[in-house]
Amino acid sequence: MTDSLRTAVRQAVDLVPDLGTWWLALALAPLLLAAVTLLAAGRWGEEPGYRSVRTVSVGAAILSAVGVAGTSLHRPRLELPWIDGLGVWLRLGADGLSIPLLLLTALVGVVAVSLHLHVPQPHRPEAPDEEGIATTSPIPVVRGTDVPGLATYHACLLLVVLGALVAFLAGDAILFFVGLELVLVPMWVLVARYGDPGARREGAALRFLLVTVVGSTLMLVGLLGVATLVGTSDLSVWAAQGGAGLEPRTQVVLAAILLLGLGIKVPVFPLHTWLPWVHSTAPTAASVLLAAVLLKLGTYGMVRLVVPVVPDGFSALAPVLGGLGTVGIIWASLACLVEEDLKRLVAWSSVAHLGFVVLGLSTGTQTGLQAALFGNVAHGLISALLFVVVGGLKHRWGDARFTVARAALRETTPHLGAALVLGMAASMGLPGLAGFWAEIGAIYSAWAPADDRPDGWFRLFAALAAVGGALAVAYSARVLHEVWSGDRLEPRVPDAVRTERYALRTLGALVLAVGVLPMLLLAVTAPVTELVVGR
Amino acid sequence: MIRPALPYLLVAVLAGLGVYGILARRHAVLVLIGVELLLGAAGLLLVTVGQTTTATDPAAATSGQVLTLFVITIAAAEVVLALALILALFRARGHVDLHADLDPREEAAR
Amino acid sequence: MTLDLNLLATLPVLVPLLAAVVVLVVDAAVPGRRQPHLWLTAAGLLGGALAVLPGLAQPAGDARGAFCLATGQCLYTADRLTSVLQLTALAAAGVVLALAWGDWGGPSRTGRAPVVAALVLGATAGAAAVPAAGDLGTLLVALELATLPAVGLVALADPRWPAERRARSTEGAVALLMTSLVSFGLVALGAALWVAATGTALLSLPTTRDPVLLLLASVFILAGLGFKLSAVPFHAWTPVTYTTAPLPVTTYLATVSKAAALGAAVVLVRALGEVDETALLAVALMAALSMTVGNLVALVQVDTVRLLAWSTVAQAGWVLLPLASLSSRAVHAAGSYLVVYVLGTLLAFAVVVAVAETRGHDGGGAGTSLDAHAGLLRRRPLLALPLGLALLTLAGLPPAVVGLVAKVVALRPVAGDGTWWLAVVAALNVALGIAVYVRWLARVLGPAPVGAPEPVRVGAAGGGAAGAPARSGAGTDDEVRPAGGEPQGEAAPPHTPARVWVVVAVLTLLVVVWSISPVGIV
Amino acid sequence: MLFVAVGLLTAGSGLLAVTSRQVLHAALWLVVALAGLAGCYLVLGAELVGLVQLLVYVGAVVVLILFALMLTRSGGVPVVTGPAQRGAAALVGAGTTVLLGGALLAGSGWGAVQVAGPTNTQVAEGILGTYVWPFELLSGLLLLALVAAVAIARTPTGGREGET
Amino acid sequence: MSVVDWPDLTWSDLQLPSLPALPQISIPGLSVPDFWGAPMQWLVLVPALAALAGITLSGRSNRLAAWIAVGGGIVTWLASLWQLRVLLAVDGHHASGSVGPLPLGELDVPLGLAVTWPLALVAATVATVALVVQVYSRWYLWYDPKYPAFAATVSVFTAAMLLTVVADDVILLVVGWEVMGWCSYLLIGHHSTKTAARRAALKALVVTRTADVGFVLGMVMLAAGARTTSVSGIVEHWAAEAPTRGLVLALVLVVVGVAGKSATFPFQDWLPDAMEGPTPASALIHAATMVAAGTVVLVHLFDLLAVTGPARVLLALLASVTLLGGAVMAFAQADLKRLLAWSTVSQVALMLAVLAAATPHTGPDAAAEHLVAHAWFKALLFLATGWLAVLVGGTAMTTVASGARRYRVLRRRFAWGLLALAGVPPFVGFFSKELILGTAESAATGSGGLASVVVLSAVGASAPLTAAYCMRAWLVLDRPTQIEQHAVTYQQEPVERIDDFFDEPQVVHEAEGLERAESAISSSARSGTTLLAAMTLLGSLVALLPVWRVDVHLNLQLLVATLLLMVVAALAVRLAARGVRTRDAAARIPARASLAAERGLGADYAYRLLVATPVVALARAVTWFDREVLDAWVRGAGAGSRLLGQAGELLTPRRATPALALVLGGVLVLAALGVVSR
Repeated sequence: MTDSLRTAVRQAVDLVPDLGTWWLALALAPLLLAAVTLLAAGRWGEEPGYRSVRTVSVGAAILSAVGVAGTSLHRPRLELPWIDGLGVWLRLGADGLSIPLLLLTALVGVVAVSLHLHVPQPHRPEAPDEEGIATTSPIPVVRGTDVPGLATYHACLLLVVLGALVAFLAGDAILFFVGLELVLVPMWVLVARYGDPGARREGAALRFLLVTVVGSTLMLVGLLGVATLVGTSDLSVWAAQGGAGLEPRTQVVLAAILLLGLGIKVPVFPLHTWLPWVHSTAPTAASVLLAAVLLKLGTYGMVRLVVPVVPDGFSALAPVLGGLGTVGIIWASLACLVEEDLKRLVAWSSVAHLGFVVLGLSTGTQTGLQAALFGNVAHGLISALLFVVVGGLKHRWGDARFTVARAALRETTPHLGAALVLGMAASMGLPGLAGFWAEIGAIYSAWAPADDRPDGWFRLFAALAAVGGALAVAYSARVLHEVWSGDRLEPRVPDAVRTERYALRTLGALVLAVGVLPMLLLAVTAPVTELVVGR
Repeated sequence: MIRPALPYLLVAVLAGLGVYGILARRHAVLVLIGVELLLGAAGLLLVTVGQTTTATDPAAATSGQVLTLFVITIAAAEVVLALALILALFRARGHVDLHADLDPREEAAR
Repeated sequence: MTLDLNLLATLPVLVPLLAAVVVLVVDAAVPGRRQPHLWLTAAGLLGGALAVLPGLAQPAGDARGAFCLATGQCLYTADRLTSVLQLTALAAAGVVLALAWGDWGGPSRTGRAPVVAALVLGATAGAAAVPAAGDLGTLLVALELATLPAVGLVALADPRWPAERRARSTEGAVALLMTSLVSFGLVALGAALWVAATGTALLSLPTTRDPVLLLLASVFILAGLGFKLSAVPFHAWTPVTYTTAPLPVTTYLATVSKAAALGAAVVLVRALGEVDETALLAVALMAALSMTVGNLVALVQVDTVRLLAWSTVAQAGWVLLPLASLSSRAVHAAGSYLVVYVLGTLLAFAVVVAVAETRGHDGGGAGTSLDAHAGLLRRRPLLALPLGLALLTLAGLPPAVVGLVAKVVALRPVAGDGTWWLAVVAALNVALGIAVYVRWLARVLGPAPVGAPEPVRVGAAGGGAAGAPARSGAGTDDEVRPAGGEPQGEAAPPHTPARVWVVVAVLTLLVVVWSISPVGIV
Repeated sequence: MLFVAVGLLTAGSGLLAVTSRQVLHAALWLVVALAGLAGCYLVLGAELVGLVQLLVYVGAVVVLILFALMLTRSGGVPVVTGPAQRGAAALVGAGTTVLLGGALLAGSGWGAVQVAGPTNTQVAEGILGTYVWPFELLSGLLLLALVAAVAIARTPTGGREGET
Repeated sequence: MSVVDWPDLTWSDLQLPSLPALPQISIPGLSVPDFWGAPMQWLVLVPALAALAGITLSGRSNRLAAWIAVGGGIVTWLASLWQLRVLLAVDGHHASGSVGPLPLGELDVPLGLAVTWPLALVAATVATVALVVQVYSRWYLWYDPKYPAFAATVSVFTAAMLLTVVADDVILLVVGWEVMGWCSYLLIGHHSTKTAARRAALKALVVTRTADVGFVLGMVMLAAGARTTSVSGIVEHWAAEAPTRGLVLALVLVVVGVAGKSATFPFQDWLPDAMEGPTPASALIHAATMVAAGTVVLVHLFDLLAVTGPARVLLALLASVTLLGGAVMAFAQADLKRLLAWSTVSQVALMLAVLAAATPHTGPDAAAEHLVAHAWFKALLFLATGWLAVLVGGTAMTTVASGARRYRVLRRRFAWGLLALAGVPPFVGFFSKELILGTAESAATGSGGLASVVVLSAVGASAPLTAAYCMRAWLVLDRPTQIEQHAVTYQQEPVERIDDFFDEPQVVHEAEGLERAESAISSSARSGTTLLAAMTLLGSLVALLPVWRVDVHLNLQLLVATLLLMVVAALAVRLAARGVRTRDAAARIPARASLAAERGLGADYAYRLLVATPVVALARAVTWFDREVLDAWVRGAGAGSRLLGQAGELLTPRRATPALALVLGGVLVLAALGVVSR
């Protein structure tokens, strides 16, 4: 049965024409063009209407997704000299490491641009009264008809997706960095201008910008160090050399700088404090993109730029990294236990999940690496799902606190409720959903790390990570207990609107599919991880 | 025959005096005097080097004295401009005190 | 004695210098005219720029020499990097001229125009001569040639200004002059020490050398250059002079002078060869201090010019950063960074000038305050977008990729060299710098300034706002609107002269094109 | 020994020039110091430089300075900075002296060498031959400095112009 | 002293002799077409797909959901039978693949499935009970708008349990294990508008998942040692060498996990609370699935457990304590459902106890057999209780008193269930318990060591206790009523079967008073319970099947002594109940003690004190630290740079000469630095 299925799939794939590098163009150009058009259109003359803005941006995102899909199928490579003085080439291409993340980015991009922009209320609701009932009256979901600056908003979303795609496609270290930086300003605008005004959005946006810039610049320093020592910034050459000819001491320094920089992006434990605030402030679509795509850039960077490039340095620092990842798991899970803001809670849980990813990475085994890459995609899907739900709830409730009395989702908004249940279940690492394989893989690989890792420590990490899993259950159950189940029917809020439903269904189906059929992803990444660890 | 150490010592002393003069004075013209001493030190050093080292290269041989001449001339040009400015300052402010506040930041920084 | 003159190579310097003389002569012949001098200046600068082109076209590693000795050493050497710096200086001077046209070409009883024109030409010639200097004498003279006229420019304030304002600009000039005098003393002493150390005034790689003296010499000279670059701790004049000088002159100081100073540093570092590492520590310290102090202080400024002044201090650190690791690549990296910096700064100043002009031309602080830029995107998108690009260029963030690439270029030698502490300091300063520029940018993107102290919501304004036509079509999220009256920017429709538009457009185009394809960097 | 005498004279008058509280005295001591410096040049065998020093400095610069002093009567403002800054200045000055002296003496030692400078003809050839390029630039510089100085002097400055 | 010279019997002597011929009956060389896969795949896939279909297709239609759920249950049930047949054909071991193998690098993850004899029977039992529960819940939740979700969850639950049963891969064990935990959360909290139900669900999830930390880690350790996740591979690897510390630790951790899921001390408290769930869910959770999963897992790993002393002792101690404590607690409950819950705690501990006691010589199958037996009678008891609860409006002892008298149709069901639970011959419980007793005794006298001795004594002691609470329940249920005559009259009349599976059942209060119990239940649900009741008797035959890998000698003295003890206990209870109005023997217990027992002896408080409060306190500390220390650095960097900026602004010389001092001082410092560092 499987053979005939495979044949059918192959034949279907063969039907897709190989457009070569045009696939890459299709993946990137629509986003850029649409973004520029939207930016320009909002500037002079009448601002374009709601319908045309959405059509343009969703269309561009879908076109780009098609391009990404084609790129993933045919894996074209583009090589053009770009900055000759630096020896930087426009090297774009997809491989096993990046394809899952590219597809994730494209999908999440479509989801993000199709979500309606909600105009935040300039005034915060008052504190709940004595009866603990929120004074927020139900807010109709704004469909963006009269939202000012909608074109700019969509342009920024598209640019964020564009930057992430460039970073994932980049075959050159500097280009990767450029992609990483490309997302910053649009994201800053998204948070600062369209964020929650009650949460000091300018401050949050600035914090995001500065902290991530520190991270990426530190990473740049490391990249330049490697580039100088290796003599090129071509990532394939880096990977092929595998640290040959680099002094172990130098490797350690380079790995430390790179990991520090990327650790801020991920974010790894003591560098994570920016994340909850930004998430609780950003508009829903930006939160979705931030969690599902931007955080992945950090872990992807670790796999791409550190593990194979400075293996000795990485292995020297791996215990520290793994330890921080583990502390992050416990830390963030504990924070989730007492967090009162739903969006912040989901953000915290991101920290915990990425802790698993980092732990898997640091073990230096192929199992760990596979688990980490899987975890990357899984967290992307799960967090996107959760942020769509939670963002939607925030719009409806007026804020995201869930400790005040709200109507039980199960009774009043079953669609959102079901999605929340699914997301929380996946978030706690329930088998059959995407989160499980990453978690169990990380724990396993930490228990049986590579030969040059200190066993004792990593086993401790494994045990702590398992405890973190239990804490995840506790906080997920807490959320469901408070939000999903209950007998309150007031204040009634509307259920998911159509776009939300589509988004939630797509993401939910993927969470389930990836959880049930993990080899869909594992098979794609396996050849690459074997190469990375194989040396 | 001469001991180069002696002019070198003088160079060091003059430079020190010039620096002191620049820093210890608030009258613009007196600061200028410090600068002149500093330049004098530079000139003396150039001349001493030019006169006590033997160089076959004519460009190198003359460089000491030629550079001194340049320095002297540039100093003259500077003094001209400086004095014009000092006069302008005096006309504008009624003093040539370099210790007066120059920075109008109070107006900018509210 | 044989000397290969080859005056053709020196045209980038000679043409502006001769133009200066011509301007003076013309003024002597036909006094009282203004426009011809400015046109002559433009012609001189253009001629100089054209004369640079052959130098640009030569292959890497080649150099055009003039006044060459029999030994093959030249007192004037222009390779590609030199030519780039010369072109930068000349072009920047051209932009400054365009910005200042109305000011300098304005009515004046004192025949200021020819003097100013001559001074600009002379200083620019000096700036063009500095990077090509082949010996200490030329270096000394060219540096002063680039500096002294600039001091004059600061002092020669617009006579239409109020007396107090002009007095202040005199003070700024005095501050600049005093610092420049002292720094000249240091450079002269350094030059003398250099001669003492190497036995020659020629800036070729010396064969015999006294390392301690050479070290002292390079530190002294670097200090002198640090003043011109406004590197910490030689930066104290910068905020004073920048804020007191006329805006175009400030622009000049921020761009052309920097090109000259970097040219000198490049010459010096090249001559130092690949040995003197302690001098490099001095450079590294200066770089690290400059960017940190500059960014930190810029962070709290409320005036755009002062902010730019301190940002210049910070950027000086970036320019010096690559020089902390001695290599040909480092020198080129510094040059590349400088070019991008000049581009960004020119664009920023152009917009600042344009905004300030619409706020009344008193040269006071009101027109250049950050508040004057609030809501610029809504009010004047055609100025706000270039300004945003300029700020992002300086900050090093996409979409101004060129700024990002410049940062990469500047960091690369240091990172490649393994000077990690410096690289990390620089990395942190990227963030600090972004904080500086984004603070400005946020104002530009943010809501327009509110006339009334108390923001009143649209609905509440009710009848009062009835007179004002609703601007909702303009596409802004006007959460708050001025309660009464129109926003300040709307009251007097801005009329920015065409030359400013041209400058802004050309510079913007340059940034955009260069961002798409950063050719020629390094 | 001749140099010791001239040098002591120069150094002493230099010291007085930077310490004298009388503005005019300071300027006059500067004259002496610069003249002493010219003497040093002569002793070192650089006659041309010595003469130029005498002419340009003593003849022109100092005269200018004196003029300026006359024109800008200090009007009660103290001419020296406070004791703290003076202390710091002394420290920096002494440091400079020590640093320079140490470095120079360490390089040269106490030994005596033959004075073997170029002849005046050679110097002249140097200026107008080898160093003709900076010389050209220098002429430009002088011209522009003068023009600027004149322009500044002519420009009506603001401030208390009317009051004084 | 031997009173009578009892014959020395082995278990195989008692087993049915003819049945081994059955394999020959089946078609030899039954080739299963590849397309159809293996039945064990269907066992997992069908209920899972049914759940998916139920969720996605049924929408708000209870009818469609019921079709899908029951249809899935039937197919699953057929698959389980098919599995039995295949197993007969292939001689006791049948393996198959699933979605694997996974390319997980160094770790070999085949994700294989395999069934062996006792577990195939367990699977069949699970499938049967699940089907009955599905059918029953269609009736029980007829008016519930959330029925589709419930039915789908039950399907998933079934799939997960069956996966645990047929898994040959520790990862799959974990998958089934945790999915069950999650489903139990959903099922227990099904009435999510009830605060108590929500709380119980939360507690069940968190407690079991906390214990799962040990389970997951133990499994990971086992897999890590063997570099494979295949159960057979793991057993092979670890059994090859003498028990190491690693193996001991791994198994101890697994035992901890099992203890959590099986509600063994100290995790016992979630199970009685879980009675807040709908009764069909309770039946499913308690009878065949979740709590029994631990037994299944340990049966999988028995070859390792049997050689690992400390893990066995731990398991024996925990199970023995729970076995006795659960029985005592069951006796003291004032609610029939809670009584059954505590009895489950006790009975599951019994299964675990025998696993702890068993040696490689005796084999583990006594536990599996008791699992099967327990599934039959416990499901029966729960479903009957649910039925009764619908009729009388509650499950409190006072409410259900005389229930079996009033509703005669329930009488036989309760009676058989309780008899089986007490272990009275010839009900299924008797055989399984005797097998357990025999196993424990064989092990204790053999090479079983401390664990076996402990277990043997606990099992022996538990028999009268079980008998006691069964007797108590029966006495209450069977209390004569004043209107007994009416009930009898109605029973005589032909009962009108008005309902059908897909017709709306009669409104319950119509049945009330009329006491036409049959009319209150759908005929399908009713026949489900009938089936279960039959199985409590016929299940004995299953126990006698020769497929069980047990090699024990039956000590008839012990057997008779146990039976005697049970009789004595029952009589004592009867005696104690005399004179109590409700005929409730527990009324003799001091009020405070019974109240404490109802509250689980303060386990809740202990959990809160020992776990929840410290963790929450830690969490608050963490957030405080995060906000005030970690984030303070970032905030401080922002504020600090502004402050430094202000300072820099202030320190910047505003006068010319100090500025020059800065210049010259800077030079001096730089130069001196250079010279000194040279």
